[in-house]
Amino acid sequence: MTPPLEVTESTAAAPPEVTLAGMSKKAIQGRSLSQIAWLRLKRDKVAIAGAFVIIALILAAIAALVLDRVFNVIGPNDFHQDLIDTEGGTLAPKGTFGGMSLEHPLGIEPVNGRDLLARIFAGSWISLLIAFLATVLSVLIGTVMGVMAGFFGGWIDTIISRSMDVFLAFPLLVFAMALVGVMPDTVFGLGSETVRIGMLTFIIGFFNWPYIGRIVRGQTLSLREREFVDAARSLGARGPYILFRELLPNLVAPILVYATLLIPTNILFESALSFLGVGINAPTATWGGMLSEASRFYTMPHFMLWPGLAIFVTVLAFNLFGDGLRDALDPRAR
Amino acid sequence: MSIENGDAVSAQTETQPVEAKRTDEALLSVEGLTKHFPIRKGLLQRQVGAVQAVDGLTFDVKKGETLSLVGESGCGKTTTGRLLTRLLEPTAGKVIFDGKDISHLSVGKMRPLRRDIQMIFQDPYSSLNPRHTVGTIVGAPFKLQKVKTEHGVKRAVQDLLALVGLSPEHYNRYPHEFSGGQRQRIGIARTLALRPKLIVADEPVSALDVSIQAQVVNLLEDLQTEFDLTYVMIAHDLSVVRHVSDRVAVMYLGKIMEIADRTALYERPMHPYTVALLSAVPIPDTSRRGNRERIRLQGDVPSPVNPPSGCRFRTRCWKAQEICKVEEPPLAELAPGHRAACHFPENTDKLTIDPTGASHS
Amino acid sequence: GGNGTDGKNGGGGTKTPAFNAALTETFNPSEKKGGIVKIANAGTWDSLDPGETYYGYSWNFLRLYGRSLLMFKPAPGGASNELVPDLAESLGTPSEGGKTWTYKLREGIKYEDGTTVTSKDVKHAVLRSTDKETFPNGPAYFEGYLNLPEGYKGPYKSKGVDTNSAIETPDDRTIVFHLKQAFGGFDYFAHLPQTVPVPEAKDTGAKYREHVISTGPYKFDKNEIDKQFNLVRNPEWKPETDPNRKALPDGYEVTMNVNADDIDNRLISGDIHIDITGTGVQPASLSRVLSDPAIKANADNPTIARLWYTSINPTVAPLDNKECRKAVLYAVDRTGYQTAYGGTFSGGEIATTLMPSQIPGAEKFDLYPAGPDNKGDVAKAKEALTACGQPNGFETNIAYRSERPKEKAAAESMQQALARVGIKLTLRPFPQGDYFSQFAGNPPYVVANKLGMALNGWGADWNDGFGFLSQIVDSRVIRETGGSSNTSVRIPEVDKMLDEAIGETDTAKREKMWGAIDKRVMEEAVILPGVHSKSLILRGKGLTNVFVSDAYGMYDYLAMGLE
Amino acid sequence: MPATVITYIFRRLFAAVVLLFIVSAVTFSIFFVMPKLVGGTPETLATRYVGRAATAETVKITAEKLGFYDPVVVQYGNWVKGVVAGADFDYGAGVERCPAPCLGYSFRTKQPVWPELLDRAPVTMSLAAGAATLWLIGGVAVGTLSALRRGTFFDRTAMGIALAGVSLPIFFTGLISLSFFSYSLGWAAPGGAYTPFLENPGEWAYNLLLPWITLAFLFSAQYARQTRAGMLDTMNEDFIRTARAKGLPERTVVVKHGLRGALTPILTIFGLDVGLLLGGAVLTESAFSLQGLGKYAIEGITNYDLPKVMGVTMLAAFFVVVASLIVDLLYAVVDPRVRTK
Amino acid sequence: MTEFSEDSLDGGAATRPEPSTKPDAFLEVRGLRVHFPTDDGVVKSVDDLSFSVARGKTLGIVGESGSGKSVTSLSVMGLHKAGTAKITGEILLDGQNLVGMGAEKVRALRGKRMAMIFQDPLSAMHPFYTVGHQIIEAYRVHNKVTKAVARKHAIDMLEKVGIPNPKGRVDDYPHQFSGGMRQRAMIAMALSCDPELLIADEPTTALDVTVQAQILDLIRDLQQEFNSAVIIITHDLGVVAELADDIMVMYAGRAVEYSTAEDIFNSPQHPYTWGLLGSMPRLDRDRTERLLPIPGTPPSLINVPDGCPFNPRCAYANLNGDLSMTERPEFRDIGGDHHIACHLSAENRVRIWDTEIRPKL
Ligand SMILES: Nc1ncnc2c1ncn2[C@@H]1O[C@H](COP(=O)(O)OP(=O)(O)OP(=O)(O)O)[C@@H](O)[C@H]1O
Ligand SMILES: Nc1ncnc2c1ncn2[C@@H]1O[C@H](COP(=O)(O)OP(=O)(O)OP(=O)(O)O)[C@@H](O)[C@H]1O
Ligand SMILES: [Mg+2]
Ligand SMILES: [Mg+2]
Ligand code: NI
Repeated sequence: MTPPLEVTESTAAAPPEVTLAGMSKKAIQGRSLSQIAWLRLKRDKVAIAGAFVIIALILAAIAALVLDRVFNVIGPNDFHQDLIDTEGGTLAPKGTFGGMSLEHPLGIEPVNGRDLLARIFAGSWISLLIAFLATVLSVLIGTVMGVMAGFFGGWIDTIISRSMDVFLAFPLLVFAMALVGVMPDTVFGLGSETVRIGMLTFIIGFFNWPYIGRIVRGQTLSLREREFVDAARSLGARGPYILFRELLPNLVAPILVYATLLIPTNILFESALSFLGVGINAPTATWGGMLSEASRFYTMPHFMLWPGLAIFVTVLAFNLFGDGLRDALDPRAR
Repeated sequence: MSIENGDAVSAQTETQPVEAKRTDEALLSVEGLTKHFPIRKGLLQRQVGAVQAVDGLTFDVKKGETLSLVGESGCGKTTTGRLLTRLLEPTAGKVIFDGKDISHLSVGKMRPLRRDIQMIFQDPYSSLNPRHTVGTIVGAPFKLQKVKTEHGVKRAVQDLLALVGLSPEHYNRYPHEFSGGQRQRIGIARTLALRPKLIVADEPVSALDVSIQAQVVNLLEDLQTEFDLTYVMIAHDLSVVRHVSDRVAVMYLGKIMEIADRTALYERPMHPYTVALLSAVPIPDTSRRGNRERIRLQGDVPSPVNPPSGCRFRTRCWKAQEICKVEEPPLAELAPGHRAACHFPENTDKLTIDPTGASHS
Repeated sequence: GGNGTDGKNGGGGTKTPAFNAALTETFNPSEKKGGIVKIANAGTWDSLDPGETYYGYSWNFLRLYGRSLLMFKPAPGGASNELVPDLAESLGTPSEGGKTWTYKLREGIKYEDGTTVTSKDVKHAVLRSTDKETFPNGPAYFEGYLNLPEGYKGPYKSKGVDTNSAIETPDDRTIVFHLKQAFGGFDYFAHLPQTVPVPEAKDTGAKYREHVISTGPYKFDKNEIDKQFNLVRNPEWKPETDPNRKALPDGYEVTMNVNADDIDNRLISGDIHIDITGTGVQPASLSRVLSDPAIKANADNPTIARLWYTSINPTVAPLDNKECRKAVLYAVDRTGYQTAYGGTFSGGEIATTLMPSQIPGAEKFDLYPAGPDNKGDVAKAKEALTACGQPNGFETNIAYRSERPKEKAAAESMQQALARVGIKLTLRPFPQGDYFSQFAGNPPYVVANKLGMALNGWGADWNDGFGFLSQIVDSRVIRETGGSSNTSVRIPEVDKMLDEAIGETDTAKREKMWGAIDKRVMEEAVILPGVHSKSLILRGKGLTNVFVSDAYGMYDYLAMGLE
Repeated sequence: MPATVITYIFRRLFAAVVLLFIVSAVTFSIFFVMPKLVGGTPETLATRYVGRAATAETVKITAEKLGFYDPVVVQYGNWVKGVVAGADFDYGAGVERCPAPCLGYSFRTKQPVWPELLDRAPVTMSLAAGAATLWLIGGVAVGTLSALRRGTFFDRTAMGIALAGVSLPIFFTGLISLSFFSYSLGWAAPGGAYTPFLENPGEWAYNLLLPWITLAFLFSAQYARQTRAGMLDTMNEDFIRTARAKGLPERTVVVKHGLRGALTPILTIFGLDVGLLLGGAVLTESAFSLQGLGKYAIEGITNYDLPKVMGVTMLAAFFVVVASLIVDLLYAVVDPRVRTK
Repeated sequence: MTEFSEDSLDGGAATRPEPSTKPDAFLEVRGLRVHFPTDDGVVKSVDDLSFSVARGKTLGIVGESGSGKSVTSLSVMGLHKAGTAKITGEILLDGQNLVGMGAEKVRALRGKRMAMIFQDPLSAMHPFYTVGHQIIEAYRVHNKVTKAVARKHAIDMLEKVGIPNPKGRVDDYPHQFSGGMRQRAMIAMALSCDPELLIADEPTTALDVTVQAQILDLIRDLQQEFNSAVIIITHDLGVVAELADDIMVMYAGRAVEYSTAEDIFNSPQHPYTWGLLGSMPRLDRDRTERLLPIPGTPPSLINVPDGCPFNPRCAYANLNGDLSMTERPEFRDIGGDHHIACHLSAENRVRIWDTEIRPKL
């Protein structure tokens, strides 16, 4: 019998279709798509800068928690009313630029004189935590719904798609406000802050899922038509195998990208809710809440500048990173 | 070499009556196979029509032979392939594999049979999951069918890779690192893992360059010999089909127009459609330019949603007459082992005409 | 500025702008007629219907288009607390020891459509206001005190029911009120807008607010509810029937739902004349007003008969122990509290008693001195805590209305101050709509959720001990289903003292009794008084006859004219 | 053809009605079922709508009048009945007919909701229309230029600004710009200023200029990004190569062939955005104190004025539905493949 | 309408001069290099390519996928995006060098003097404009005529390319046309300004054989009518055999063999051409046992192998010592206007072709 091999060794070492500069082509065994994406991402300076800011933020948020609890630095809720102009009655910080000083680098709040820097830091973890958790929730619901709709099709698809329409037709913010207003404040003996965070997470996360759901559904629909799904079926694979082993790994990239881009949206959503007065309870600092308070003192713009900047930088960092990630995972998308 | 076996089978074909084979030798036997895709509309998803993708196919595939399905785009080749592998459930008709009617088997009942029927896909890019390593892809059949291998799955996969001409080191690589031809080999390795009896190959080489195409065609032939495989080969390139098949079925708009032994079909095509198809194939020979007798079909294939009445080919057939409109010609055996569905078949006088229009060299 | 050299003029007053120039005197007195006064409201009226409205500024303003039996005198400062006859010829004549009150209407008073006002219209107006299905928001004094037939549901539902047991109209100008029990202060009831006559034929129930039939010098022209309305002169109003109103401007233009900060800016720029709610400038404008002498010279800083306080709930352990409550009172930072509400100018004066000084009978005392700087007496608080058996402090919750930044700030301040003695407060905001009904004012909820404290505020309907105290210290107004303003005062002795005071017809004696009640409640340490409210209000450019009415705690809207 | 279009529209409208039903039911249950779960009773609900001096009796009759003793389903049924068939409102001295679509009467002001919505809608519409025009023009222009000059300084700067724009909360930009341009510099109208268009178009535009620009900045950032991405995709299409191969001038290629293709997906987003915005630009309206539908919704929520909230939610959902219907119809106009399928 | 040039009908294979100095060449490409600098390195898509086409003649370019066929044609049309491609060499269109010519000037030539049809007619036509509109547009850029005149012309063109009922179909959108009709419409659009050079880049790859035959006939007929120079790009040797006068075989961005069609099919001289011929099953010959594929896959254009780019896949590379591995073979004339780039000696080539290759085909 003739050996079925008409292939010489040169075929075996055929160059990968995706080649990268400076990479020896044979050096890496089995470079997966994610590894390639990572290599691409590493070269995207802006995205990496975004990632660094995000990491710094997370560290700062953790530091804020630890410092607040462990070390006795200026607390985010400590009053400094001695620095407030109470005699003149204006209740503005004494001194220029909102009471900026070495001790209070970003100045202090009017009325009670709380340190803005400390509050910005303290606010970071709430913002990030809620945004992260809400994103996780949206992604979970969105993925499950999207995959179900896309994979099963038929009436399941119809129902899920219609319910996504319903969600999209709701004036979300109004709805979220209404919900926050009527939701109980304490549940299962949990403290009000925990409940509040949970509730905000739920509301933000719950209302954002249709967006990711649509994307996942679309992706699933197109993946479902790929022949490798048929290949698996022709090998006798069951539904769950196809779903989890064949489809999901391919959905990870778009989901990841969308999640990174959803986080900034959720940060904005949380701050919007706080701004509208339905966020986390006082005195816990949140950026949106600080902005909302600052809006009452618009004559002292420095007061709204810092939380506004904090939101901006965070959101920007996530957006930059998300953009970079998308480009890295799907270089064609841009 | 490999082809003797096939020739032997086709030689048999010519000497034995069809009925006899159907009972004892057919590995796969298809009767009145039909698939209509419903077209639904509106809120209530009412069915307003159907794409008659495949309409009443009847044929047998004998053990060890290669049967090819050819036809223009949209004539239902892929659908047939998917029906045979039961990726689709037929609307009507029967698929009998190895004596067992699998037409309406449930997914669970079908699972053990999947070892015996495998499929090679057309698109080497979409048929491999980009997130899986070659090892995972080729190992999937073992996993899915819970097959124990002697030296472990990895070893088995590496053997398969070697078999299809890939290096066993490729085990941990991802599909995107391979060229189209190599991917197709990976797909073939996966197909072979369970040592199937029947392989349905849906345009296995259409997406490949000529040079690679030849490699894969040779590989498929070699494997057929080695493992005693039976192929149902779907293709539209008539030259390739002639090279690989023992018997050929020509499809048009969901129906078989003509089915015959390779030589018979290429040398004495009976159905006008087959004649036209053959004469449309460009020949890489400049000397034949101009002196080749061509039959040029006019227009396009009608929609399978409402195919023409009577003979489906009549709208483009130069021989069509009133009867073709009214009466559907049966797929009749006009010569031993040679069936055609035409009211006015060609080459019935057994005159040998070179379909390429040139004198025989 | 303005160079106001004319000095004093006519009724006394100044033309020189100065801080608090309109507090006790008329600023810029003038008799000049004409002009349109432009008014802005950051929110909306509760109702323009005299039978239902319950906002102070609305009562103040309503006198422009409606005449009740009596009214507060349009005069600067304390003089405004005097009730003077308006629709009636004189103050009420009590009989049966204060159980029956008789008023006689002036002659020649007509509606805007020219028909004459009769006592029947006043009766109808009062009766309709008791229909709480139609007018759920209005004051409920009349149905509480009038001797109405059992099950009476107002003139719409109980048509044809004989109501003479409550109100009699022996002739077209006489109206006699019959009470269930003696009530010495009935004249205060008679001043309520609910006695502004409503012609039965023109009464459209809940829709009457869209077009109130005027008896005053102005009538409605265009009225878009919650958006804007205009008042124009009412030709049927005759100055000779009305000694109290000058009716100087030609009309009023009122816009609602204007951004509050914007109102301040427009007031300063002269775009509008009056911020009608009279609650003072926004925090953002505070520094601008106080640091710019020119602007400050056009501002007044009146005290309002309102107390911002914190209820300390004796139903929630360990605050059921008086010593623990005392600890709270000692520990609180009063300046901080004051600052939270807006500081000395726009917040108010630090309160140590319930009743503000405007209320006759109010006494000044301080049972829980907070140290020299008013920042709390930590030592005393700790002492009290020890006495209470909680030397290391305790944990409890404090409720406030989430929509109110000042209450939030006060709660935060309390949290900081009490932390000094180990009392750990958790802030619990609640939506104001349900604040009393479901949360802070709902006793079972308070207990179940350990709402040890709740921020609260109270302003009297009118400056009198009854008006101020009855709703916040009477334990009998507490409903187990929630909804009352009193959330913490449950002292049987106080209830008794209240009953005695109400029955007392001797004004001087009565006023003394209110003071005693105040003290008794403070002794129990169930209320932590915060501030007696003040507001920093701006005089619009070009207004004449501007003065603060103590009765309303804001500018009097009746006397103003335009230059 | 028109017949199928009409049936299509009817089908869509029917779907829209179903959708609106669901939206209303959910909103309704949020206001009635949720409070009950937290322990609310008809009386506590009613306490929201009575004055501070209300007696228990008053609370009871109010609860009765507002129908809080009925099961939620009945209450919802009544509401739906009102919308479909109109309702009667007892205003004490008589009964008034509230014709369909009767979205009920405000619990608080006793005013019918529908006319109030009609009254508020122009503000929001003005806001949306102006901002949408600005952002569509600005965003698409910048996006297109960026795509054509991919990688240049202009592209980088524009996309940088766009990314910044996407990352800025509207209430922040709104407040800052208000504080700066209006209060400090006095160039723009103060918050809350609104003049109806018909009254004085100049003033209308002047008053809305700042909200328009702020809102448009946020959106145009997004649209610039979308347009750029779309343009880059489209300019890689085969048909662009064909257009060039025909020798068309580059401008024609870009505008007629490129933009035309790239803008279709933008249409979808645009429709949804405008639809959502028409239902009330909650944040913008509250940052600029505009008395539009968004503010109305907030008022409704803070006052627990359910009919208001229901009304505005319905209207908002309606706008979204109509916008998406219009987008779909427009699609058929723009894309012949949809039309002639 | 049709321009006849005096040199249209002569110029047989025998008297063919150097490709780079052909006097009657309408298009002459000399030393064309198209390089794409990318993140991964410079893609040398076309490297030192020279060819020419005369009016009335057809040049076929064949080669595997990625060999630089399309890049070449796009360079001629000036369709590479400014900045992305580095183009050097000369492209002489009727004597004018297009390389380095102003973009606007090239644009004016595009569509008018040279036109192109593409592989996938569906995606190559704008989905939002009617077929007529797109033809009218093409006509009106270069001809100052009214819309009505242009429309008339469009209908004429559609008629000429064999669209039935052109008056009715002119207002249809591309998606309403079948694949074959779309390609006809594309051709109509390309020919609307009587271009002197027509480049057809895989015009039939997406089509069925029957339709392909129609289109090839159409191109041939139209060329005769318009007397234009035609370049037909394909990887199907059959297609070029039908149409081309000359054939250039490309490999890895270079020409490896260039001669008349007859020579290419009858006495091919380059191992790669042999490989292509051997890979193809042919209908006009007896069925072979086995195809003779080229082993391996085409090289990456970033790292083109040293020496002869084909050496890793060439069975005869070792016949010259390591010459094939080290030295790039020159593209030279081996007589009879037959050019190849190969180190094999003449006798070796003849021997191998005659003894090893030809008998197996
Ligand atoms: N899932 C489906 N739903 C509806 N119609 C379908 C479906 N699958 C195939 N068809 C239709 O059935 C007909 C036959 O399709 P099929 O894919 O079998 O053709 P084919 O011969 O394989 O064509 P090609 O050569 O293009 O692959 C076509 O008209 C196709 O549009
Ligand atoms: N814009 C570009 N940037 C980088 N590389 C390119 C670009 N365009 C083409 N190439 C590369 O140039 C090489 C030649 O491509 P070309 O499209 O000419 O091949 P082809 O011969 O037409 O192949 P096919 O038969 O598949 O159409 C390919 O490797 C391709 O990847
Ligand atoms: Mg197929
Ligand atoms: Mg190509
Ligand atoms: Ni063999």
